Amino acid sequence: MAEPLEEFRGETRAWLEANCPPEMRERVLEEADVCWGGRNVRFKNDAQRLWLERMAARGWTVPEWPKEYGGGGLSAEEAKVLAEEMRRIHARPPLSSFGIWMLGPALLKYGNEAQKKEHIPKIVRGEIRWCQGYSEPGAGSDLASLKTKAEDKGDHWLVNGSKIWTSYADQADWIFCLVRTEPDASKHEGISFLLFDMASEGVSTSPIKLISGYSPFCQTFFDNVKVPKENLVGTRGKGWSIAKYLLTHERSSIGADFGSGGRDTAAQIAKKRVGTRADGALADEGLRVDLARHDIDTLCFALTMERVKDEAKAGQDIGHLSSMLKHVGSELNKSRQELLMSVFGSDGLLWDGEGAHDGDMAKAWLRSRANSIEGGTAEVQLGIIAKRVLALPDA
Amino acid sequence: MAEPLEEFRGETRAWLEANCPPEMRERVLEEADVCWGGRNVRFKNDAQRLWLERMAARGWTVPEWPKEYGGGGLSAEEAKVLAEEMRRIHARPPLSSFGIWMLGPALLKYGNEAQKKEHIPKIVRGEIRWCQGYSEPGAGSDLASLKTKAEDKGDHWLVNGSKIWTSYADQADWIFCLVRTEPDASKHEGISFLLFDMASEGVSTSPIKLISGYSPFCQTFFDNVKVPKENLVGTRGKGWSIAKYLLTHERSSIGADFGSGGRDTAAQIAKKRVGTRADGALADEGLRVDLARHDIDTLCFALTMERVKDEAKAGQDIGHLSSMLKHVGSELNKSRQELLMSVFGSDGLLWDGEGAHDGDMAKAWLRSRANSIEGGTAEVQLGIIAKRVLALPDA
Amino acid sequence: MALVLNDEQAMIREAADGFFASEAPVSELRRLRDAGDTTGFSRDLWKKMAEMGFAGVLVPEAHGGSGLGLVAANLIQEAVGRNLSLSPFLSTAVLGATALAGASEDQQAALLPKLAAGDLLLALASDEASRHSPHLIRTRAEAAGNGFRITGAKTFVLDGHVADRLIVAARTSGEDGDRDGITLFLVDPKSAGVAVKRTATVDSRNAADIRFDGVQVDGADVIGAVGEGAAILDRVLDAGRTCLAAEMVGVSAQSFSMTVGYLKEREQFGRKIGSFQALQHRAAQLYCEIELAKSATLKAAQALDAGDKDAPLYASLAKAKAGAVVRLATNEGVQMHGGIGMTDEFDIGFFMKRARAAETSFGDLSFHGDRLARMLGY
Amino acid sequence: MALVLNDEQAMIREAADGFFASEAPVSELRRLRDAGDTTGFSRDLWKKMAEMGFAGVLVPEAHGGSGLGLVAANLIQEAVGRNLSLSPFLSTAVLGATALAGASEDQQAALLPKLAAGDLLLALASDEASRHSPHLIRTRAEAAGNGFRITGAKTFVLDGHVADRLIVAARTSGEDGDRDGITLFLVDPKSAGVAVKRTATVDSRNAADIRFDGVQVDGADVIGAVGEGAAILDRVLDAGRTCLAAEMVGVSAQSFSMTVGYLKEREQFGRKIGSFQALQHRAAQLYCEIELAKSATLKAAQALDAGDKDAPLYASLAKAKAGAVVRLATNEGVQMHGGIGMTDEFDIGFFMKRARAAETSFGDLSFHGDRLARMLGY
Repeated sequence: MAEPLEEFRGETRAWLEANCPPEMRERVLEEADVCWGGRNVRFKNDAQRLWLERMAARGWTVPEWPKEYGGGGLSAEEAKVLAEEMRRIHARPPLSSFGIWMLGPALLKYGNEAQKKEHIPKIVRGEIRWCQGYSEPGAGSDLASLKTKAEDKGDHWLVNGSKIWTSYADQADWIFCLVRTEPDASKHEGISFLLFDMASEGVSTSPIKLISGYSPFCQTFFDNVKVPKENLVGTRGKGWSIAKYLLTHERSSIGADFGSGGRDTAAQIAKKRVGTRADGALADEGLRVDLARHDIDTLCFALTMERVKDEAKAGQDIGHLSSMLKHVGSELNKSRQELLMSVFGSDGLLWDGEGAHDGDMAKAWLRSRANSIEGGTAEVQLGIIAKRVLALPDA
Repeated sequence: MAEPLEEFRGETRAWLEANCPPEMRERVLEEADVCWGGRNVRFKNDAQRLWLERMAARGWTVPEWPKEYGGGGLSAEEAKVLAEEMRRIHARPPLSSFGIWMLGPALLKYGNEAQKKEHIPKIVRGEIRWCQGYSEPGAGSDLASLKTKAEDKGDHWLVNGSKIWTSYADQADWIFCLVRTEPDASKHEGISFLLFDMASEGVSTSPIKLISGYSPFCQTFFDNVKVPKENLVGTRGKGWSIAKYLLTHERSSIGADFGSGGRDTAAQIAKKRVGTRADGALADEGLRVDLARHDIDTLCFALTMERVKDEAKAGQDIGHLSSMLKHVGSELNKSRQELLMSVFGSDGLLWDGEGAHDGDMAKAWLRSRANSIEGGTAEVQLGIIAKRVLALPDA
Repeated sequence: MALVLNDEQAMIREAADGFFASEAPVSELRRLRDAGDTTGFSRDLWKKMAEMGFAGVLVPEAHGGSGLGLVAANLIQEAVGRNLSLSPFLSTAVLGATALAGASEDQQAALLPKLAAGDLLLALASDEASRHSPHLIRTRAEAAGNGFRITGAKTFVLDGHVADRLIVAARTSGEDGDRDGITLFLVDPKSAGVAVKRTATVDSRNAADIRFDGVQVDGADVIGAVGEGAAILDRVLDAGRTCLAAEMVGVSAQSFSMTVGYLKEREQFGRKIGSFQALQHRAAQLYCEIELAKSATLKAAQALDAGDKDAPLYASLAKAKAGAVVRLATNEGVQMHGGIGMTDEFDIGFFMKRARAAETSFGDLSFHGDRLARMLGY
Repeated sequence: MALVLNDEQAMIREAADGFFASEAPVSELRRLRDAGDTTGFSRDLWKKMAEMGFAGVLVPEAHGGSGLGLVAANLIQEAVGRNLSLSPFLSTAVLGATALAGASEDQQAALLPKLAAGDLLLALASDEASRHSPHLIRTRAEAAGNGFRITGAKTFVLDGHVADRLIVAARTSGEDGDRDGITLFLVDPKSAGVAVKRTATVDSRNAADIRFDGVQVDGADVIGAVGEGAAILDRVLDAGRTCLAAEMVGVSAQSFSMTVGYLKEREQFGRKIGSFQALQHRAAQLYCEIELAKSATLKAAQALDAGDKDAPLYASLAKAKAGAVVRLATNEGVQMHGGIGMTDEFDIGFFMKRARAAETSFGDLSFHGDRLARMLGY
């Protein structure tokens, strides 16, 4: 059984060696190093473009998606081999995309054939950049209290309302969006899942400035936006189940980000900056103890990610674990950034000016504080675990 | 203004020097070193008896209680001087008693003249040992759900029911007890505060064995116990306010116990047992960091106790702080015992047999786990802070 | 290797769960304790465990064992944790058998079949300080006659009061804390000069303080090479730590399950207490922690079975994490049970007692945090 | 001494609260930041603070100050914390004035009246590493001419970019980490060989990296005795730590109050979120923590004012505890505000930024935990 896999590994290794440009094997250092695709894509360099084209041609931007829609059609084992081989040469992901992480899986599960044929190949090739329209001003964790409405006008939907926390909405081409199509239905009913072009008349965006100084999110306004009837995914009024499915997906992938290696651990960075005692131990005792305890949790989390993946491969149900992964992953990344701020001391406080690297350290720290808010707050995750996994009673 | 106080200090010091037996200046090592008084008091030695008699004669078992009921009649400043002078020579408290800690303050506030005259002098002299009948089986934190009832039989109350967690009920002479006198009233109404003799017909007790192996608590049963009508304290049906007053009192005094010095800190004990490195620092790094963080909280708590006392003296309202003191004090004592178990390592696990000191260390650790349950659980204290102090809304 | 159980392991798990739940549940621990038992377990149970193949789980089939490895031993120990079952499994089947894996063919042939049959109890006499410090060996073995003469004192020797053979770590050269110069010996506790004093522990188990006063042993009683015992000792300890981690996962999972059960059933203020959000969030947090400990424990056992060079790292990881988790799980268990959690009548206190003993044995969070940091290079 | 404010102190508290709330609220910090200000505060405000007697709070009345002491300085700094007010209070009124308390009568007469009048800004140039290590002084001052020549580099010199005089810790003898051999100098930043580079920090304040390249100073510019500067430096740092603790208490209390206010007002799932028990318990916990930090901070200031030998212990206690508390308070503040807490539009983020900067300055929990343990003898 191992043999065909080893053959695949050999081929993959050779192909990657031949096709992954050297520039794409270097660490991601700045935002421009990440390729998000889209109509207005601006590649940082030729290598980035080439790498996307080559990988997309094989469907390896989405290794496990079906071949008929442009995916790689790999088995889970093969996908793992590909990931391993990419890690081996430090190859960057060719494409980052909410289309890949979120919309794609939903379309594959809930979309009709026409929708899949229309949208998935463009996601695979990075031709359309998607954003997500879930949260609304004032709704917060109570996602289902959304008010944006889509009225049935016979030949089209008329969308009015506003979304918030739409990541990169100002740079996105299309949006997948939760709207209320049945205003009289109960809270979780009457929600539908709609796709539309951000270039449609009546769509406008306004970036939100965060405490980190970045503006990755927007508030997005819909003023009499006309959306073709066929752009509704799944059953009208049943969009909440798609949303839930996607949230679970988002949770695991957020967790996955934090679990992934490749970057220096906080302890490794500390050792370089703080130095060691004669016996090789980190010079700062309190920091060393805190780092060790953080590493214990980090290693346990990485092993848990591995275990969950292996359980999934072994056919076990892992749905109940997604909130746990999201929660623990978020807390660990926050704790990592807090520790790094301690390691850097006053250098970590620098905000701009020479030697401040634009306040990278402080900004990463501030950014991390959102980990336990976005994609379902820590409180929401703990509530899901308590109620759905532990079956604790409602009040 | 300082002068009369210094005069008082001089007299007190001289009197203590002359009257506190040398045996009563040694550290309390075992239960028999604590004098609880009562009808069946068995003094460990003559010194213990003498010390109680001499202190009681001056009313100094309860320094601040009014002289007319046998108390010491001291001002708060004088009482502080007395406490300081007793601490100076390591004098033991002459008497430990729920009468002093709990019933006395309630009687002084809510009792009628006859009740004060009857009961307080006996508390002062340690002639009657009291126990507290609050909790009931199954009630737990929901204290007011008590079911023990006292029926009005014209010339007496007829008490039926059961109490649990009555400390030393099997050794107590009298009980102060919450009973339901108005069965049809709402939950917090219809409760009365009753005193009766544990020797009354129909009273029986059964000790509860704890995980520490000790049995300081009993379950207490009342089977048609006849109680004289005049033994009801305060207004019939309004016993809940007395209970609340007493619980607040209990909370502060539980906090106070943990804040008091006199015993070695966990770090001092660790230094003796674990030893130090060449630079004088504790040999175990993780333990040292944990001990330092524990000491930070312990010192902050001791200073907070001091601040609260000083605020009270300065006439500020400190009622809102009692739950905080109870909660923090309980958690700190638990953390101290956890740390000591770590310091002692495998020696801390010994349970009985030679060198095990009857498992003192493990038993003290197990005992400490109750700190956040008795006298109102941690959850109850946090709830009180949230609702009464922070005024957060009800669900 | 995939971090999941294979089919064989899944079967062992099921067998162990069923066995201990029916043969050695918490009520059996209570019964032995209340009877004033001084052995620390039932010898009948141990025979049954031998028949199940549990005693010989780490003994090669060639020597009469089932040779299933540490993952299997972990599953057995996890079931032990869930039921607080008393047996010499850790001292004999794990520590003893792992030590004998480094022994000569003759020694193995003489001892392993008996061990697997449940007829030989072993105990590891290595710790000399109350806080675990594995290479702090002051007990000396000096060349004498055709062997050695051992003098020194050991503490907290698990099941040392009933062992048929002691595995003694003594120093044949070097200074107190050195890794080099430690030698392992098989010692008959009935030898002249051995004084065994039983000590009872909070978790109703037994250990021993053992003095060696010029105890004569033969050259043939050395396990492995003279002066190189630390390599074997470290492996024995890492196996023990991993199995203790598995046991702590079992203790955590069971006390968590009892606590969640109680939250669903107990009413206060007119509601199930499990509906109170603060308790819900704490329970959910604990759930996450237990999942983390599970992963580390399985990985450590797999790594030790595979002879992975990082196995010591994973053993420390598992012991550190499971220790922290079991403390949280049992403390929260008692706290959420409230007053009745403090009574001897309820079982939850037994779990807390065992949790502390397991956490303390072979290094606590401080010890393993330090060891892990060193192995990670800081 | 009673751990309560006396009447005079209570009045100062009220005055400070009123002053900063009206003259330098958070909106003023936002305004300065958005205007791209590079001074780090408003000079007008500083003049007003001088008129209020705040600038000279630690300057003796004989030199034109109010001489109210550190308890009073703490109350001012706590109000600063509640309002995130920008001013050179810490650098000049606390660190500068405390350093000058160890200066000669001539130095004091020349500088203190100007300081109290708000006409002289000072900055302490002592730290050389990004993690606080007060006696790690590599900057050398070598005898030259009728004075010294200073060479070295300092980092994170608060308000160093605008100071009229720098207080520089340099080594006149001894090794890098020695306590002995440190000497304090008054240096005019306009002197030849001084290079000041402004650095902006996350909390919209400013510090400087300062290089000294053979800077010539006069013997009369030494503060205190040559080689014995550490005693003064330690006192200056402890005063700074205590005032930072007070500021962090202010930051904690204000962000807690904003958060509790938000909990009472914000609705989700058809309820005020403050009615959710998990949030209630976390808020109650935070309330307890803030009370603990308050007590330690007041005690530290009293002890420093009284010249208590345990004052350094209490300074470390207050800095350590307030640092831990302000981190918790601001993190919980942002978390409980949810998404809007992450936006620049809301104030809570400003509190979190200042919290981290204050926690980092002059030693964090790790530094002070270690220092406290040493002072307690372990």
